[in-house]
Amino acid sequence: MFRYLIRRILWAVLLFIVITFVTFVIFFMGPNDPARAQCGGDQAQPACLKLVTEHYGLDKPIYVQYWRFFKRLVFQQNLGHSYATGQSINQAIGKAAPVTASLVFGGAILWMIMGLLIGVYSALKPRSLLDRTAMVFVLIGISAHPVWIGLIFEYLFGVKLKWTPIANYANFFGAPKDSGLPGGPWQWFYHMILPWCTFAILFAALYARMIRANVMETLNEDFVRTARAKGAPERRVLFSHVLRNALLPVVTMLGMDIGVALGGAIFTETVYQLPGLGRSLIIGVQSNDFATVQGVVVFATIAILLFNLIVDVLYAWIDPRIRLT
Amino acid sequence: MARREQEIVVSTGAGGLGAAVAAETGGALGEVEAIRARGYWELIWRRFRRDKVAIGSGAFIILLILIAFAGAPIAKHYVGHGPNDLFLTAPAVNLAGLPANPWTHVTNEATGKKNVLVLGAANRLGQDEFLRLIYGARISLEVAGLSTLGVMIIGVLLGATAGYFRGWVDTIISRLTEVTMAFPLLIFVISLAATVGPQLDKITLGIFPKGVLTLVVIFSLFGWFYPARIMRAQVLSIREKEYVEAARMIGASNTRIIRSHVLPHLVAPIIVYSTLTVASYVLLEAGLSFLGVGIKFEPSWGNLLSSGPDFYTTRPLLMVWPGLAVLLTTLAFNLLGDGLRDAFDPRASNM
Amino acid sequence: MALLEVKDLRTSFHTEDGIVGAVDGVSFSLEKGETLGIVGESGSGKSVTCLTIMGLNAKRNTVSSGEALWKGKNLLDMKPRELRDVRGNEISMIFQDPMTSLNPVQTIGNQLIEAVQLHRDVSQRVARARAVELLKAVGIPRAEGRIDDYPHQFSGGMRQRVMIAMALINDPDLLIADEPTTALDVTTQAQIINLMKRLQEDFGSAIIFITHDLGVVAETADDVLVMYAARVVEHADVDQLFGRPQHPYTWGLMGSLPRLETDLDRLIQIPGQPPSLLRPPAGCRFHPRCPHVMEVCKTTVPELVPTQRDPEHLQACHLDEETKDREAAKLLEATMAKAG
Amino acid sequence: MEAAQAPEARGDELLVVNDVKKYFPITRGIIFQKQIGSVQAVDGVSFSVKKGETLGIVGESGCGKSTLARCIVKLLDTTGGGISFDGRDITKLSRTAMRPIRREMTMIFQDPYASLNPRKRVGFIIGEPLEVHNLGSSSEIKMRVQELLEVVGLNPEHYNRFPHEFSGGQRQRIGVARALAVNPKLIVCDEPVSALDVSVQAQILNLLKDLQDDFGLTYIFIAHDLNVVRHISDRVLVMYLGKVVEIASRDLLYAEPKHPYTGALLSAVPIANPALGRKREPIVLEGDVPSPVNPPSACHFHPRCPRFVQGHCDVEEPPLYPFGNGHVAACHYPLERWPMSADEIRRASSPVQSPSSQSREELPA
Amino acid sequence: SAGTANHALKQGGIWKYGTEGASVQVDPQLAYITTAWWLEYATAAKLYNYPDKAGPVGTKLVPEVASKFTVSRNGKVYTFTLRKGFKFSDGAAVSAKNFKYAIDRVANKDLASPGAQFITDPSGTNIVGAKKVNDGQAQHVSGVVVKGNKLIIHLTKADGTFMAKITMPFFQATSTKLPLDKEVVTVNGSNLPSAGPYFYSRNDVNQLTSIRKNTHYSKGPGRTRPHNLAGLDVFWNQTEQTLFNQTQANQIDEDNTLPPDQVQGVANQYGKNKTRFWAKSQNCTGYLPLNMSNSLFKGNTNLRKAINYAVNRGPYVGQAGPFAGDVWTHIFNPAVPGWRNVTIYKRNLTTAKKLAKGHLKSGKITVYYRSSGTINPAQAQIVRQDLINLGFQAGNITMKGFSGGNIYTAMGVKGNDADMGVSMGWCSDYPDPYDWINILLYGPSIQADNNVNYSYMNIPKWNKKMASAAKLVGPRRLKVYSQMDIDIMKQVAPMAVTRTYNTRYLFSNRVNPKSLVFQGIYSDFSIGAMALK
Ligand SMILES: Nc1ncnc2c1ncn2[C@@H]1O[C@H](COP(=O)(O)OP(=O)(O)OP(=O)(O)O)[C@@H](O)[C@H]1O
Ligand SMILES: Nc1ncnc2c1ncn2[C@@H]1O[C@H](COP(=O)(O)OP(=O)(O)OP(=O)(O)O)[C@@H](O)[C@H]1O
Ligand SMILES: [Mg+2]
Ligand SMILES: [Mg+2]
Repeated sequence: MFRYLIRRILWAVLLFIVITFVTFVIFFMGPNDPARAQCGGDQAQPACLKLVTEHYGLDKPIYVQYWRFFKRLVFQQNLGHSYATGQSINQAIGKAAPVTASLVFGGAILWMIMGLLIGVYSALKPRSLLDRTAMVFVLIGISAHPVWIGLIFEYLFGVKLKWTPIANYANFFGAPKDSGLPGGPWQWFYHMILPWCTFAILFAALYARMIRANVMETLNEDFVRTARAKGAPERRVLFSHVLRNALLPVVTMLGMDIGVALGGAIFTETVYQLPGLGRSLIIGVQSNDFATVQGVVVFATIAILLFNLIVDVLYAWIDPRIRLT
Repeated sequence: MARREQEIVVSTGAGGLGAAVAAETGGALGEVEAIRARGYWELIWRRFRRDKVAIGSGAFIILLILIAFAGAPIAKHYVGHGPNDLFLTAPAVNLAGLPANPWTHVTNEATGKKNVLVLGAANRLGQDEFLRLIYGARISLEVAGLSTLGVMIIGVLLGATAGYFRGWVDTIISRLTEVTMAFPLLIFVISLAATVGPQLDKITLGIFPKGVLTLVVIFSLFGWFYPARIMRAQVLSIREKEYVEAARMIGASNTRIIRSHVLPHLVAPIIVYSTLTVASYVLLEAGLSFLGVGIKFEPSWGNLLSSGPDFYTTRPLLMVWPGLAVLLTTLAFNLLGDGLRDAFDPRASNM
Repeated sequence: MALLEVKDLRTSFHTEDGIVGAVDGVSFSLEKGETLGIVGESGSGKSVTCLTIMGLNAKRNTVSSGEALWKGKNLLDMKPRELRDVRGNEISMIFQDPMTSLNPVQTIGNQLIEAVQLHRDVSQRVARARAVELLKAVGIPRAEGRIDDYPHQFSGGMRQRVMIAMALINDPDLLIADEPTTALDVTTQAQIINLMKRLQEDFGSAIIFITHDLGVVAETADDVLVMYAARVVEHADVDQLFGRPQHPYTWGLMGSLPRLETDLDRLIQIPGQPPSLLRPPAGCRFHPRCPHVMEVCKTTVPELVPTQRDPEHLQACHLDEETKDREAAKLLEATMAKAG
Repeated sequence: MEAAQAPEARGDELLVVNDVKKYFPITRGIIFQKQIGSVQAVDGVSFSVKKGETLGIVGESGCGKSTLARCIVKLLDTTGGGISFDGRDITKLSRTAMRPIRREMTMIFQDPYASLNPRKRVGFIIGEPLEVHNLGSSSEIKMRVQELLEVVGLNPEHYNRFPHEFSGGQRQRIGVARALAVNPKLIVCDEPVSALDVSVQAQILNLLKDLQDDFGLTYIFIAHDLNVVRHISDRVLVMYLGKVVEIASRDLLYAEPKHPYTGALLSAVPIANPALGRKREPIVLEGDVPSPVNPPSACHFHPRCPRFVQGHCDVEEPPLYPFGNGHVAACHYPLERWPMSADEIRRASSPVQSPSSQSREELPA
Repeated sequence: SAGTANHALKQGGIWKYGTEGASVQVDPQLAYITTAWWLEYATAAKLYNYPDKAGPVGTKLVPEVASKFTVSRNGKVYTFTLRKGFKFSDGAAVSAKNFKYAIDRVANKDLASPGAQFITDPSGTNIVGAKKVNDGQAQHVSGVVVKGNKLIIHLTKADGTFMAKITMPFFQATSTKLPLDKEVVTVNGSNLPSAGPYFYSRNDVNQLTSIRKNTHYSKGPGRTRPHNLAGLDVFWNQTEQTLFNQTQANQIDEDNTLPPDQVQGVANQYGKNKTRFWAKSQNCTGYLPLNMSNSLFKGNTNLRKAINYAVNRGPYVGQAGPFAGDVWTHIFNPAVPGWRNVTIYKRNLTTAKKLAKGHLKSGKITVYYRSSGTINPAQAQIVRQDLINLGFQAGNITMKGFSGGNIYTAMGVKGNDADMGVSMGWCSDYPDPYDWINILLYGPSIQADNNVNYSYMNIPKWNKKMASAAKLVGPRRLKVYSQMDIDIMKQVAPMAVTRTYNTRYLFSNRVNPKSLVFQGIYSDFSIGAMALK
């Protein structure tokens, strides 16, 4: 177990280096001039550009720049400063991450609940009306574009019906004092409902489908028959024998999907203007703020690697057959 | 193992079992009943044919392809202007800067003729929403189709190689797969499309609209790991099948084994997976174009979708059309994929 | 009153390709402490018969009819609750594949304890003690320690022992063993059969022993039911069956068996394959493969009737008894030359 | 381990297997795989097969039977030891050099479902060996295939069908036809009837016997059913955990097993005769077959052996002691006669004489 | 007058302003974006300042912290005499030190202030010793000397724009609490004191920035600026649609990123520049630079003029919706001192084609455009259509997209392959025509890269004219430049000017429209003057 962890961490470090380096290279392949952002954007003047370029060492060879970046990251856990706003990236990410986390984890809970309910119910009653309706939902969920779903929701529930806010984030722990911004758990929840739904639909559909298939397969397993032969009532069969086994692959999937989900959050954050990582990324990309882009990539990579590690360990914990060696 | 395969036989349909029984009675008891042997593909076709939804989806896709590649030029000819043509003046764009509503008659500046905007104008340039929708279909299909092709070629080659040869080849390819997998995909694709995109946009090979190949390259580079994993697993399991051993036992060369015993078994998963992949790339293209890092200038569903919010409350239909187009296309590919999977692997349909 | 009395049991599955009549008019009865062996080829309906009795067939596409009287009450009519009280308590079952019959994510102990607590209102401690006791009884070394192991930590033979322990943990009156040794090696099979014999003496349960191994039946069963294509073709006391088999299919089975104790240069094979249950042959289902086929066999279904000599010996064949006796004697001479 | 020499084939010996070992490495590592152990699936097996005879191999699941079979037909490369076929050492042959030999040595597989490519027509499957070895034009091949179909009891008109249209027994016939296609001298049958029902099993066994008579084939017949092995074999080899524990002619082995393991196996077989069966007194072995990853020391059987003598069996590996008439068994305390009661067996008698007095060449007969 | 009106205005209240934009830097020496300066003008106390007044009055410098200044005869030494009574929001008194500190910070190497370019320009404003500090060789700018209440600044050469430059917010009185070489980003309470009527009380990047009344800003000499509001909150990164809805619902007081499709509606409802809907010009001009160093436009005045006649400016501006700006055809927009209201090129395809005929050279043209958003690509499409109308073959037009501000970088590289650029523009840094004519079109300043003379105009005759105009002062300066603007566009046409920019505002009904004073210098409503109802 311990050795396994060590090896996994080493591998994660290697992956991390590769990914950050590739990000670096890709950014330098583009005709970007990060200095410009610092010099007032469109009307940047030569003197300023030169100054900033030298200041950030943007004229140095790429590996030197990478090494500088890497050193700073490892030894100071410092991602540097935004070229556009001058804000420390650590701080920027510290602000954006909770938003994305709210979205992703809240969404994940929602999609797991939906996926479980729909998946299990339709597996228990295959070909019933409910099952068929659920599968139509699943197909639409898989096929409709999240952006579109978002826009439609926004239009319907926000603009037309005025049930929910149509954008923005409310801080869970309360808004800044006398800022007049919405804040607090209830506002947080209220602001996140539409984003969660939008974000969760695709995955809810995918998971409902997968859970349905898993449950159906597990229902056919011999050990389920054994449980029934023991005289266990259906509820018990379902909860203590079927579900746990059927959900094992779901855990693995969760690990693999977190990366995809982080990506998907970009769309939701864009549609609902949530100040999360995805929006930081898009703003960074649009304003050539490489430092921010790199920061988001680094953070996302770490988050994904970490999450996967957790999932692996979790998996070994809930599935006694797996030995981490 | 035997059991699983056996179940297939049972459910291959009346034809298969009937033939088996007939064959048996014929073989062992002398009489030969003339039942035509059905090929693998024929059986699949028979199963597929029963699936009305999948057939419908297939028909829809064919129709879509026809519309996109043949219908679009015809439509263009018929309405007298192109998808990129501008109608900068009223009534295509009214004084308040709003695009025209469906069925608006406009005058074509170049020809002086009266044209009609069937679904209205798409934006403040007064471009024809209808034409852009059907030309957008072409781009969507091209991006999705070519990316799928790219992804499948890389994925199948690498995956099959890793699975078949194993050893260090497998180790290297598997590590590569894991590295690719660990990339935060969308985040990366967005940065990539924004940075190297503009340079790649120039490459069109003369036939593709600008930006199509950019997306294809980016999608292929980062999407191959999934089919590679599937194919590797497939080949690994096929490789262990006794019929492959049997072929090796009789001295067949690697090429021969791959050609006649491995590849034919990959066709089904490749087809099924490709269909589903096409669907996901239609979505991805629309998403990237929506974010402004995909296709520019040329009509694309994502572009159309992204101008939706500009006219949120005033022209909500502009949001509906491209959304529906994406939904229907993706749905059709997904349904077709499901249908194909059921046809290829009847066990799935028994669920 | 018989412990279990099955009358004209029928089960069919509605599949895409049509209706599969997996069990077609099976009747038998079983007394306390008796062992009934059921033999037959793969797919002849042995498992489905038992699953139907236990009410364990998938509900969706299954239609069953007939009666299975358990202590006088029809199991097929029972409400789910009543049935659950019988299952695992009065009747328990072990399955063919020990590798998949245990829940892989629960400890052996939990699964055994569950079996106890489902039927007995006892504390965890008591249930656990009972589980350990049973594990010891089925010969698991260091049972106290191993009770907390997971199934994957056990070998196939051990798992089958666990399954047996689980089946016996509530002192059932009937134990249905569906090919409990097929997946095991000879030596392990011997261990398991020995164990079952011993446990039957200790616990006194009746046993239905499904197998396609005639040897196993010969050694374990009191009564034998031979099934072919969803029907019973012969039902007799084990000595009767092996001593004077009355059905051509039974002869075929016996003849095609290579034996340790006899030298046969060529096996007596049954030509052809078992029929599909989707479209079974008319008349006697065995007729397409039967070397003694007559015209009547192709049209009329032979009933399961007692032989003249022995009312307990039931068989379903149109042949006259002399021919059968002659053929049986011939067969025995060829296959059991050295017997006795 | 001394370098294995290619054993001299003596006279009528078609196949000589000398001290063959096959270890599967167990590797670990995320980037670079390093070996941390091995599965000793076959661990020094020696025997020979004469032309025209059938050698049966029995043993419990996982004891290395299939691995051995695969080594013989060179589907696997051996880790050590030599295999000589028809006088040629095939262990070191390259793929191309091996090709001609592949015509003389084929294999029938256990699983009639998995061993036929479901996408290929029967004609292709049976004709493939001929095609690979360029044995004739396509029409000649077709004729030959139809001939073969007839030989194995199928209808020549089934030429164009797919495997899924056949039942298990018929599929196994197709497998047999494929093995026969190139007119081999040796056919290795790896549990060809295990997956079949008794009635069908009998058909295949009869077919194999008939073919042997007609074509003078040599078989290595692997099975775990002792009844079947007895029925078909001339000589029988018993394996336990990667090693040979006993080799003898069929009659000798079944009448007078020497190794306690063979005895246990024999006694465990249920007898389809109630009168005899009830009297049967099996020697019940304790526990299960140990893992081949770290097999027990010396005699691999010692932890389960009723005749185990501490300080001897777990220290000194028993060689294959000869018992005359080519009967050899790897046991220090062999059974004296058969059947023996369980009590008798448990009382180990005096050990056989030290192996040093035996010259190695004389061992397998 | 505005002064008397102020008395009638309500005091107090927090003004809520929401914007789609990302947040801006608040450190006085780093803030450089229009919005940032809007806030700086409310918080800063400068030596001289522009009053919070609309129209030409607002462009006249008046003394603020300095009571007067003198210039040495050679024009190289400026001496400011400082007033007493200015206090930072933390209570500290403002002295000459604080102005010196501002210059030290601007010049500081590590702080990398964009203001440094304005005091280290060898050909323009160059404070003695500033370069040294900027190169990291010194901490303090030697040319800035504090003597009692006097601030003495030494320049390396005389400079007519010095007063305009030193009035930029970079050079405001800066508290020495601010670290010399570190940017202040997050503000929470009092770590960014300032001496103007307001100070920054909070800055959460990309979320909320607040300014509040500087309680130490009491009336006195130089301290006459209005400050009605108790404070102002800026909510960053909002959506168009929400902002619009919230402003309509009076939850937000000011929204200047209106959804384009809503503009006409509110204009119809409230009228323009009357109550709640306002459209005000920014000090920016939009143009298409025509690269005079590449073969197509080199010495090709006819084609350059033809382009000017061909561009369909109406829809080009209209892409941003109604009231987004006006069609414009010369460089000086209405906020540039000395601008004139003339139309030089009226769209005329026939004239354009006539002019272009025979001057298309190879017939190939490369156009750089901005690819972000929907408006810029749409404008590129319009220009492309215009080129086609002019006679270029569609296949010969190469369009190259650039995201963000990259187009400026690309166009700024000498020898780039662009023939023209689309959606480009220039906004004034300081209200002087020099910032337009000389900066944008002066040939000798062309260097290898980072050019802003995107037209690469380098005509000796005009270079000379520009150089001499730069030396002029007073009304004559404006007159000469004003004429030069027209002449260049008529005779050289180095660019096709397309438009001016308007900001479209929607205010809540809490806002007192009488208090809206549009300050031309920073092209926005003066925060000081603003008041609620
Ligand atoms: N759920 C089901 N749906 C359809 N057909 C079924 C189902 N379960 C069993 N069958 C069919 O019913 C027949 C009898 O099956 P059963 O399992 O009873 O055979 P068996 O005698 O137990 O065979 P084996 O020796 O292989 O276990 C077979 O033909 C089988 O294919
Ligand atoms: N490719 C392989 N890699 C690692 N271990 C293997 C491999 N193939 C076989 N083994 C191991 O080698 C041992 C012998 O396997 P083998 O298949 O030869 O047994 P067998 O006697 O044929 O068993 P069975 O009767 O079940 O077919 C087993 O423990 C098996 O797990
Ligand atoms: Mg069964
Ligand atoms: Mg094997």
